[in-house]
Amino acid sequence: MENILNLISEHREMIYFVVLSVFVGVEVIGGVPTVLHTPLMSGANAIHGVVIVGAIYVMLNVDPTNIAALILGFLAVLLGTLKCSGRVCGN
Amino acid sequence: MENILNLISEHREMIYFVVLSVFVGVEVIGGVPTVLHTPLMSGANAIHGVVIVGAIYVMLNVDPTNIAALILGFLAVLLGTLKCSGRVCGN
Amino acid sequence: MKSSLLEISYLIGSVTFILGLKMMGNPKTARKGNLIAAGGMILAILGTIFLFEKHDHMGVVDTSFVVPGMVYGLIFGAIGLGTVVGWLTAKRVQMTKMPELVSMFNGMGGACAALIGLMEYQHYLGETGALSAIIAGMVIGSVSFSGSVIAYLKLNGTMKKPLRLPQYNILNTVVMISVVAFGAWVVYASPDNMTILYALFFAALIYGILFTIPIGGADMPVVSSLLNSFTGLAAAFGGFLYDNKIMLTGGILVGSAGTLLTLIMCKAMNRPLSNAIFGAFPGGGATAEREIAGNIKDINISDTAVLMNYSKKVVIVPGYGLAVAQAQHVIHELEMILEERGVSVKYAIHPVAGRMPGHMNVLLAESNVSYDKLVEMEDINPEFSSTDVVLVVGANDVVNPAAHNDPASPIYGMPILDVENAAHIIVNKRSMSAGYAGIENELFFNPKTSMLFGDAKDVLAKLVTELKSL
Amino acid sequence: MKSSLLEISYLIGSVTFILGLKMMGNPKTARKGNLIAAGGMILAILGTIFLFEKHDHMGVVDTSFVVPGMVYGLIFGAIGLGTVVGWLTAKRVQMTKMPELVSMFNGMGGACAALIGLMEYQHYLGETGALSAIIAGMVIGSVSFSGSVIAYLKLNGTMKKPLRLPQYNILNTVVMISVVAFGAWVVYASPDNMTILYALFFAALIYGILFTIPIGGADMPVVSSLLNSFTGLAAAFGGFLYDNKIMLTGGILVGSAGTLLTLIMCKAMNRPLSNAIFGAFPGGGATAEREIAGNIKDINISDTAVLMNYSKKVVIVPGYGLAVAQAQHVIHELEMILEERGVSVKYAIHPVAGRMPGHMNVLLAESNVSYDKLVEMEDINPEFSSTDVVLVVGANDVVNPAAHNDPASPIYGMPILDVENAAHIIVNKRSMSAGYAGIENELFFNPKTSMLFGDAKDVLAKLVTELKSL
Ligand SMILES: NC(=O)c1ccc[n+]([C@@H]2O[C@H](COP(=O)([O-])OP(=O)(O)OC[C@H]3O[C@@H](n4cnc5c(N)ncnc54)[C@H](OP(=O)(O)O)[C@@H]3O)[C@@H](O)[C@H]2O)c1
Ligand SMILES: NC(=O)c1ccc[n+]([C@@H]2O[C@H](COP(=O)([O-])OP(=O)(O)OC[C@H]3O[C@@H](n4cnc5c(N)ncnc54)[C@H](OP(=O)(O)O)[C@@H]3O)[C@@H](O)[C@H]2O)c1
Repeated sequence: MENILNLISEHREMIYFVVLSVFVGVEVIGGVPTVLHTPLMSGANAIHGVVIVGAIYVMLNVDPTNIAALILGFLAVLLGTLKCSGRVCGN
Repeated sequence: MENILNLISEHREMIYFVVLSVFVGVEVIGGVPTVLHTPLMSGANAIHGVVIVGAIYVMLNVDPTNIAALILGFLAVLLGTLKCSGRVCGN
Repeated sequence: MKSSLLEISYLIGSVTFILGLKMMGNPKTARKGNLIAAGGMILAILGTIFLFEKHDHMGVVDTSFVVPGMVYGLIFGAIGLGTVVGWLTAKRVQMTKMPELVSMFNGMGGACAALIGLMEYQHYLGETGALSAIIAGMVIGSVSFSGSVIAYLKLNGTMKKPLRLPQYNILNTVVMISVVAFGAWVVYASPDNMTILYALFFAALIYGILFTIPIGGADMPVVSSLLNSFTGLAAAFGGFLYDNKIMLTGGILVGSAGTLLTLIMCKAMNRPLSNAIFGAFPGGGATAEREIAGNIKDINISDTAVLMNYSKKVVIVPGYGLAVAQAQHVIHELEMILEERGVSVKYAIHPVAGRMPGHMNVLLAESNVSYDKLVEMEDINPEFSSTDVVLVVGANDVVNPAAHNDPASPIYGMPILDVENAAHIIVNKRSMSAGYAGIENELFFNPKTSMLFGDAKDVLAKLVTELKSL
Repeated sequence: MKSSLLEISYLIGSVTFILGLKMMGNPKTARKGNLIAAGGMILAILGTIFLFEKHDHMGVVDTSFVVPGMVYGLIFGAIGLGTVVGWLTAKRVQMTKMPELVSMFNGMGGACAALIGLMEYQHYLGETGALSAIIAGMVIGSVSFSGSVIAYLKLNGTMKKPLRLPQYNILNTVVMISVVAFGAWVVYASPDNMTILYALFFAALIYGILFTIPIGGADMPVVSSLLNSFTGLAAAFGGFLYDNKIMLTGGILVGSAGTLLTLIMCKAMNRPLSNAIFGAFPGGGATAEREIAGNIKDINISDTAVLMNYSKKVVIVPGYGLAVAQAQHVIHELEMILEERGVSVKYAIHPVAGRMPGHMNVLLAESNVSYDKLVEMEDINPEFSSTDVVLVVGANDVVNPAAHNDPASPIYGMPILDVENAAHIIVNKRSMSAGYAGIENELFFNPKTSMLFGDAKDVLAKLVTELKSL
């Protein structure tokens, strides 16, 4: 019990951050008329691709002698970009 | 320039916090039909009184030999409560 | 352990604030939302009192620190006293005085923030960041306090006319600059000079007065709302200072929502915020654009009572005059008597009736008129043709047919309530003078219209007495 | 310095995401909102590449660390390749194939998250918190990847029928439990056992397949949207791991907004989420409730062309069949030809036409039909009486008069498009079979109605050719 409490208060910044972001996400969508939801989500291309930032970050930290990691990282960045660009251009 | 940059990145948690809260506040109000805005704000009694938490906090930290501070603190808590309770009951 | 619990209570409190605010946006859930937010508030207050732990500068709990019982006594005393006084005031005061009361209570919040600033100042000497937060909170709190006092006096009627001080703009600018100057001086140059601190405090109070004094009564709601969001901001600065998350969320929520609201109100009134704060009314000087030919017809109280008593359907059109006369309670009484007699009564709510969005809704809700009886413009307009009597109480522009007929009129194109379609129209106002837009109203010259002159509250009260005796 | 700049670029990026998402909610600002969000994204990517600084465990910058040029080369290579391939694919592929493409690209995002998890795992051995975040991101990414591949195959038509595996529920539960078990095992018991990690990866992939395989084509949008918000969640876990704020905001925004959206879609379809995911169609087995007396009348392409060519006003009613046939482009062509000939053409958009809210809006917007031509139900209904020809394309329930006339009908009470008021009604569908609600449609037996049988795309294409030759 005490463990959990401490965990919560240690990560409180993060928890507030998550709670507030969830509210923002829900409120932004909630205010939009129903018929526009689908265009909205299919339009949120760029935001969907945010995982690419993580892929790049991992790539920058990679051990350059580890070929397997390099290949995986390359693939990750490639796939992330594909997702982003394919959707942005495609729309 | 560098000072400002450092200040920003030092307080980034706080800045995100403020930015997200502002969005939440604006979005929550923004979604409400105009005619209900006045009832809404005159109804937000409890939230308006949040300053009382600060007054209590100050009071708890006060030096108990400092009579002036004690009186000011007493007044602060009193006024804060007045604001809160007057509005909640009054509505 | 304790401080973890405190953090969690703050987290819960913050979430209740957001949820509560959201629920207040819908009349059905408003009461529940208010309760939820109040619950969160109480949780946060109790948490602050009972889970308090003093931390030293390294964040380690200072176990040797014990809050003296006397301090607890003072806190509980203040809370108890504040609750009782607040409750009694709110209950004893006429409901019709609520606006000024709310404004007074707002002022209390501001004063509270200012006092916190004064007390805490000395403990943070040397920490420029913290000092800035304290000073900002104190200044905003003081402005909000003195401004609210003036707002109170104005809403109260003690201070009647918007006061135009000579050289107002210069005076205003000078005070504003001195607030900023004193503030910067005290933070950056001589933090230990208490004289400057008091000077700053004083200048901020003056600024609050100057800020509010030239504003007309009709614009007061905007100013109240603005001062309200100021108090929120002051609380947020406090939250910043103590790293207190609930003051931050609560303060920012109130601050940002209130600011948005103020802007929306100004927009609904069709004037920029700066104009509402610095300027006079745009329509103030306007005069009637065209002469209206025709005669007006008077009606007396007893004829009105008879007419209404024997109708099937009455629609009441409330307007700004109803609010001025604070006649919302007696109109509810009238409605109940008529309903008892089998007359169907509805209220026709024009979106801009009164002086702020939702003005009529708030007003009538205050006197417990049921929410279903308030019908919005689009829904009531088709019903006028089947209405026997329309009773227009202190409304003018919102029933002015010039909006349909006269392309030269300043209100041309505004949707109005089509009361002309009813069988009888009774208009209550004090004189033939114009409304907000400053133009004449052809409706009053309509053969179907009868004028019932007098102050809305008086007239309606007499009408109620008359009806009871029928 | 560098990392301050990076933080600021992330802050700006996060704000653009929120603003962009907000603007996308309005058709007028949607394109701009997308550009703003994309701008923030590019800023964040460039910031990550050029402002990177390695920090050691105490947060001190490790100045000796230089990213080898080869790594930069690989990153730029991957970005370049990805952009070109993504762009080409999106351009070359028929617009009508967008849904499956979007789903494919979603899968890429999931795969990306899964790969990050696989790569990072070994660097965080021993840190239980970080490992949990990695594993959660990896599992969600994998489910989203394999699920999206199945969704792609279904939307694509390769996998036609919803597949009902024997003992599906048991299988599903077993796989779900093993995912959780492997996950817990790998994090808490033997973090250095790579075999279990791969087993987990594999189980998650299988779960994604199982999750998607029984879902019918019409429910695919819901699943796509759900998988989409999964990818968002995976990104958010990454943000948690690296304390990377933009991944957190972006991921949570997409995750929370997407989840809400999924729920709204399910509600609009009148089925709980669990039902869309596990169940069959509610209306699937329904049959016509009453026999409809009367004859149907055929019409051929050339008569239709002549009729439309010489009308003044044509209203097109698009429905699910239009989407199935992917006929949104040719209908736009038809519209343009008619407009050239001086015929006024509008689209009547029923709120639940198609299989998800806004289905018709998205579809027609895709083929660049102007937004003003799309008229909502309430606004178009009064116009049918002045319409010469209504062309119903693959719509059925939304024009079924039983909603007005037959209290026994399952759709009784639903507002419909009152096409019966038009002078001529032409209905295009492939056969006489029923629509989503599984009921017969009296409209087809109306003397004013003519049936134009055939696949929407074929028929419309022929109609266009015919019209051109007139
Ligand atoms: N709701 C909003 O958001 C908003 C905001 C800003 C401005 N406005 C503007 O305000 C106007 C609202 O129209 P409205 O019809 O409600 O008000 P109005 O046009 O201003 O008319 C109010 C009438 O009430 C009468 N009156 C004043 N005190 C009275 C009393 N004690 N007893 C009886 N009658 C009294 C006045 O006539 P006598 O002096 O002859 O009694 C006046 O003609 C519109 O022009 C609107 O654009 C609205
Ligand atoms: N929009 C939403 O939010 C939503 C969500 C869930 C459910 N729904 C439900 O979906 C229905 C929507 O009504 P609707 O009128 O759009 O669709 P519908 O009632 O399902 O009718 C679609 C018609 O299109 C025809 N069709 C199918 N493929 C075709 C093709 N290739 N070419 C030409 N015609 C084709 C079918 O007849 P043939 O087989 O004879 O060609 C079918 O009768 C409503 O019942 C609604 O409640 C809507």
